[in-house]
Amino acid sequence: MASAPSAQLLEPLDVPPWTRTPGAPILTHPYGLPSSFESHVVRRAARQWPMPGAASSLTPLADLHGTLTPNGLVYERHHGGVPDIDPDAHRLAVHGLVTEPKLFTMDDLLRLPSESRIHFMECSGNTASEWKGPSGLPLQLTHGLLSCCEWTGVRLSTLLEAVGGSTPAAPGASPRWILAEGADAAAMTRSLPLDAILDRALVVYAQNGERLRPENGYPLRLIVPGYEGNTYVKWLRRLKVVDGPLETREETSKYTGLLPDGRARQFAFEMDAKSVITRPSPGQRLTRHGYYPVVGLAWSGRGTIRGVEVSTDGGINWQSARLEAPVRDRALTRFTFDWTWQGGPATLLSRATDSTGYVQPTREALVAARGLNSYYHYNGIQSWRVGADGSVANA
Amino acid sequence: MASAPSAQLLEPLDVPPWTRTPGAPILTHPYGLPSSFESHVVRRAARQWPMPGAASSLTPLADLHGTLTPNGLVYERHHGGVPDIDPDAHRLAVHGLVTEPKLFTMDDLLRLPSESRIHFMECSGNTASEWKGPSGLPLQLTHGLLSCCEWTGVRLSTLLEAVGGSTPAAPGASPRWILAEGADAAAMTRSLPLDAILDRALVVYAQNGERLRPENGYPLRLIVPGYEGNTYVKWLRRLKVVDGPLETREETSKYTGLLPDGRARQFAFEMDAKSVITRPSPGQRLTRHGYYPVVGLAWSGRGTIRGVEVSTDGGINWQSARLEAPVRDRALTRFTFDWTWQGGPATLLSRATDSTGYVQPTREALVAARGLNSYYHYNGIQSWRVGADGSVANA
Amino acid sequence: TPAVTTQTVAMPSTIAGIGTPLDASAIAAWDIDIAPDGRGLPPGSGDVQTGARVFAQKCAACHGAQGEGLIGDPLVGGSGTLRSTAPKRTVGSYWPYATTLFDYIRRAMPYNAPQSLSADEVYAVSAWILNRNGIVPDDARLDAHSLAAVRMPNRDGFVPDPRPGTL
Amino acid sequence: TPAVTTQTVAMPSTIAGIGTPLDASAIAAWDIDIAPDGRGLPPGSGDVQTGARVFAQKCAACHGAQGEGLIGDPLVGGSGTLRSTAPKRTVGSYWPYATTLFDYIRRAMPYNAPQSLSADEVYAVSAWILNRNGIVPDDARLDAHSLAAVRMPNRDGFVPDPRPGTL
Ligand code: HEC
Ligand code: HEC
Ligand SMILES: [Ca+2]
Ligand SMILES: [Ca+2]
Ligand SMILES: [Ca+2]
Ligand SMILES: [Ca+2]
Ligand SMILES: [Ca+2]
Ligand SMILES: [Ca+2]
Ligand SMILES: [Co+2]
Ligand SMILES: [Co+2]
Repeated sequence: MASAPSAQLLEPLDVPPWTRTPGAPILTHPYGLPSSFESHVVRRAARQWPMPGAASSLTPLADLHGTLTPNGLVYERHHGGVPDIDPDAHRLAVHGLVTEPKLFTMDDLLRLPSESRIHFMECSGNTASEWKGPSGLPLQLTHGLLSCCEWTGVRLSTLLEAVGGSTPAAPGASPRWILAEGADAAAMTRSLPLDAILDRALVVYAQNGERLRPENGYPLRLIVPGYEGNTYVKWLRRLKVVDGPLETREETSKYTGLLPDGRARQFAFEMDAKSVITRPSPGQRLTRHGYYPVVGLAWSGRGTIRGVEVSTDGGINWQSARLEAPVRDRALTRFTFDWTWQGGPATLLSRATDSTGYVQPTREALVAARGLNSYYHYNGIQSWRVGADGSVANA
Repeated sequence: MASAPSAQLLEPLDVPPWTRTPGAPILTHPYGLPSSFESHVVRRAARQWPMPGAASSLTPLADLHGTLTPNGLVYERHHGGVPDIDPDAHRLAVHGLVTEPKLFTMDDLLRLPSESRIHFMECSGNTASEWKGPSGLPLQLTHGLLSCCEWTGVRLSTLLEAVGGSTPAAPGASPRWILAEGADAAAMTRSLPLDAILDRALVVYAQNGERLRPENGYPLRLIVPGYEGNTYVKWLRRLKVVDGPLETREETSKYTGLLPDGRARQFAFEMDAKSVITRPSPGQRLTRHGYYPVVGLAWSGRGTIRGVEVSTDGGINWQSARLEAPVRDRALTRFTFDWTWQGGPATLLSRATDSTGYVQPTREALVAARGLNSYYHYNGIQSWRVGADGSVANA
Repeated sequence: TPAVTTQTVAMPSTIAGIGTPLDASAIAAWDIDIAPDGRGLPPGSGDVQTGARVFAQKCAACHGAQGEGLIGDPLVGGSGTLRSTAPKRTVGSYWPYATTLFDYIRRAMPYNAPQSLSADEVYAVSAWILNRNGIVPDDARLDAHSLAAVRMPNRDGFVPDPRPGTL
Repeated sequence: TPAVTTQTVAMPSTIAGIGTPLDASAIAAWDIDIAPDGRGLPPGSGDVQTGARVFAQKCAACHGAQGEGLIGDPLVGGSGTLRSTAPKRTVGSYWPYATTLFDYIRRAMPYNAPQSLSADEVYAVSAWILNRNGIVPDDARLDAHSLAAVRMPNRDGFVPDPRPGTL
């Protein structure tokens, strides 16, 4: 959005140097890489992490298009660094309250019936920067703990079937949970309600067509579509059916939402509907008056996106944006709103509604309900300020 | 498919070194890369090319999962090497028989309404190795001129609208064609029938969420879903509406199919329905008797895949495979057939039927219709031989 | 033309044969989770004094000499702050179960050498952290029984997710 | 709740303002396509003799001294082979239009320096290739008019795609 009008640059048209000389041969990169002109499109950290193995990096959403995130740009969140796992030595144990506990090699898992699904993944800490008001940060740092991929693997229910199913619970016993554990140096663990996720969760070995990347769980990862990203346990080595949550560190010390009365919400798994305008967004600049598409992303952990409205006057008037088909379950959905910039200041907002009828709330409503210290699950309407000079800011 | 049974390897389970030591920090790769254990999953060339800028490399289909091809593994076909184009200096001219000829910068194109669609792309030279019978080659080299991506860009019809549309044709005049030209050192050109592609073709700037890769046309490429890959003109600099095909070198000397009578089919754009088993495939090995999923890909340039049948006895008996949902228009579709390997020799075949009712033919039928020298558009049923030792061969 | 069979998953009964049966002894080294009622706690024990030595040696570099936090989280303090505008969530002020402390230290700490402590060391360092937070007395010695019996100050501080239906 | 508006493309009329109008002179350097009837051929001319010199200097290294092919395609020969089991497709035996030859050489050859030849050189080297294939006489000089008038031996050798409906 920032180059000079074309007319100044190249008229009459020249034959450029890259037409006059042969380019690079095939297999210059047997595994390809982006153009050097795209070197600014990389993951970034929001701050200097004191311990960079227990840290996160974010997806450059403002530079992405469509609905998928290339594997090289999928956000990172690690608690003990990225292990370099030999897939031939990796094992998945499925045990606990099951009929026949088993150990699976990667080859075993590849022999089980698989499926592929496109789903977003969002850290529940995403956009926590905005709880106390506009942070001034650009989109990558406010909303970049968000990615969307095609995941391929084995349904959790299939795996359970391969171990003969859960053992029958005593009448009146509490519903089963399942503990997922990673093989990383944090041996990451989360407890999940088994019945709620059995048909939806996948144990995946591939992402966007190829095997998982190391920083995204190679060789094996759990995904729980719609749930907070921390439950997508990476480097998965163990699934244990249990009779209640294990109250692990990640589900007590972290990933709980402190309320003003000092109590905290626990097991708040699902990601509520949310949306954000990706173009124009902070750091970009409008260069001429006239038509601009206002483009963004919307998603919900509870189903599909039913609609997105956009306001260009700070929330006084709202109009429907176009949603790009297909609108997928628990996946990023692109919206576009046709806008004519007259050259004055403007405040751009987007508001998503999902298939359950839930409407993305304002920051004020979230703060009224949860106070200022609940950190996780911030999904407030985001506003970008367009200046009369075409600059865009998170202000 | 080749490791030793897990029981020999790791029982009782040890805590592996990667759990006992912290892993790599975030942003070890700001733009991520596959695990070193996946270093065999790369593009490869089928032969030594005398001029490696006028050559092709192929997608490692046997190692892929789901329906998408990661950008780093999308097949390459170049005729003048891969240019390194500065997107700020790149222009698209749309001219010829249009009301208002125009030049577009990349910024201009990003302001036009966009859409994203998942489509396969296949070189019509794909699988030409099998015209004369089983080549002995592995899947990557027989079928690897095939990839499938989410493409984002501007519909051809939108671009034409931005130049005021085609000028009206005289009554009785022949239908319009459009010439697409690249900015590479081959200044690649193809003529395409305008009405047939107007609503389907996209001028794309992004692929799988990010900007196109240099070897796939950065910064701009035409895609014509369902048509042979050569028409997906890369490094697109010019679209010219014309009154008939230009009879360029690529549509006369190449991409024409020589028949036994010495005549040749021209403008055979559409890719017929085709399928192939990706697992097990040559070079892999079955290691135990029992259940194996027979997994593959099916696609058609004329619509969706309606069904895939699999035979394990060389074509005597056929049974329906499961298709994985969603089955997308002109996109790769995964199929799975549940097979129990008894340990004897077997011959595995797959046969696709598309939404037009077209059934993938045998090699014999293709040869009977077109002889042995038409080279392009080979879509015969492929067979893989499984030996009693579990080896798999293209024989 | 063939029949159309589009389904997301159909289960061949033969998958029952995939995977290797696993007995409890084979998985012992991995089976380290601990339930909030103490199930899974190993034999062994440790006291506050020993814990102080372990902590000084293996934890203080990252968490501070008194557990006040450095490049690792603060582990001590924050009592009474949860309702304030600057709440301080620590093991002492926030964590509902002592079993979580044992489990997490055993699996993930010290950060630079996870799963390197003996059960006795984990009991001891847990005892020291709880003592610094005023939860167990100076002469406490923790084992499977006594650690499971510790009642954490914020034990009743958690409520279920009220969504959907309310913000 | 908002109205549902799911459509693939809706066209704001304002897109008419996007892009810079382009006149024919501005695009001249790119507008190099040539129609099979000769439209687009530039002024200039070249004869077989001159073409032989250009070819020897700028083409033979890749296509062979006689155009027989090396690391570049053979450009000569193959006449009468199209019906055989070993057909040889060249400019002479296969290409339906001489305009294609001019267009392709001008845009893409020599491979190592595309778009470096003058129009006269392209006419000349085209004349030489056609002459070696027995299509134009030794004393031929080609220009926009005479090149467009060349009738290639395989001019009627192409048929439309009969698919779908037949293999
Ligand atoms: C090399 C640095 C380092 C050392 C040594 C270390 N820690 Fe930690 N500790 C960390 C980091 C970093 C975290 C946060 C990890 C994350 O982000 O998940 C942490 C987290 C913790 C937590 C969880 C805190 C919370 O509020 O969730 C506890 C408890 C803990 N450490 C105890 C210990 C003990 C006990 C030792 C010694 C036996 C120890 N640590 C040694 C760096 C260290
Ligand atoms: C450095 C090597 C090189 C040089 C020099 C070269 N060519 Fe080529 N030529 C090639 C290659 C390689 C191809 C095939 C390109 C492709 O794959 O698309 C080719 C293709 C051709 C073709 C198309 C052949 C066909 O059957 O489709 C013609 C005609 C041609 N060259 C003419 C020329 C002329 C005339 C010159 C000199 C003015 C020349 N070439 C110089 C390498 C060269
Ligand atoms: Ca291996
Ligand atoms: Ca998270
Ligand atoms: Ca730039
Ligand atoms: Ca092709
Ligand atoms: Ca246990
Ligand atoms: Ca012209
Ligand atoms: Co950019
Ligand atoms: Co592999």
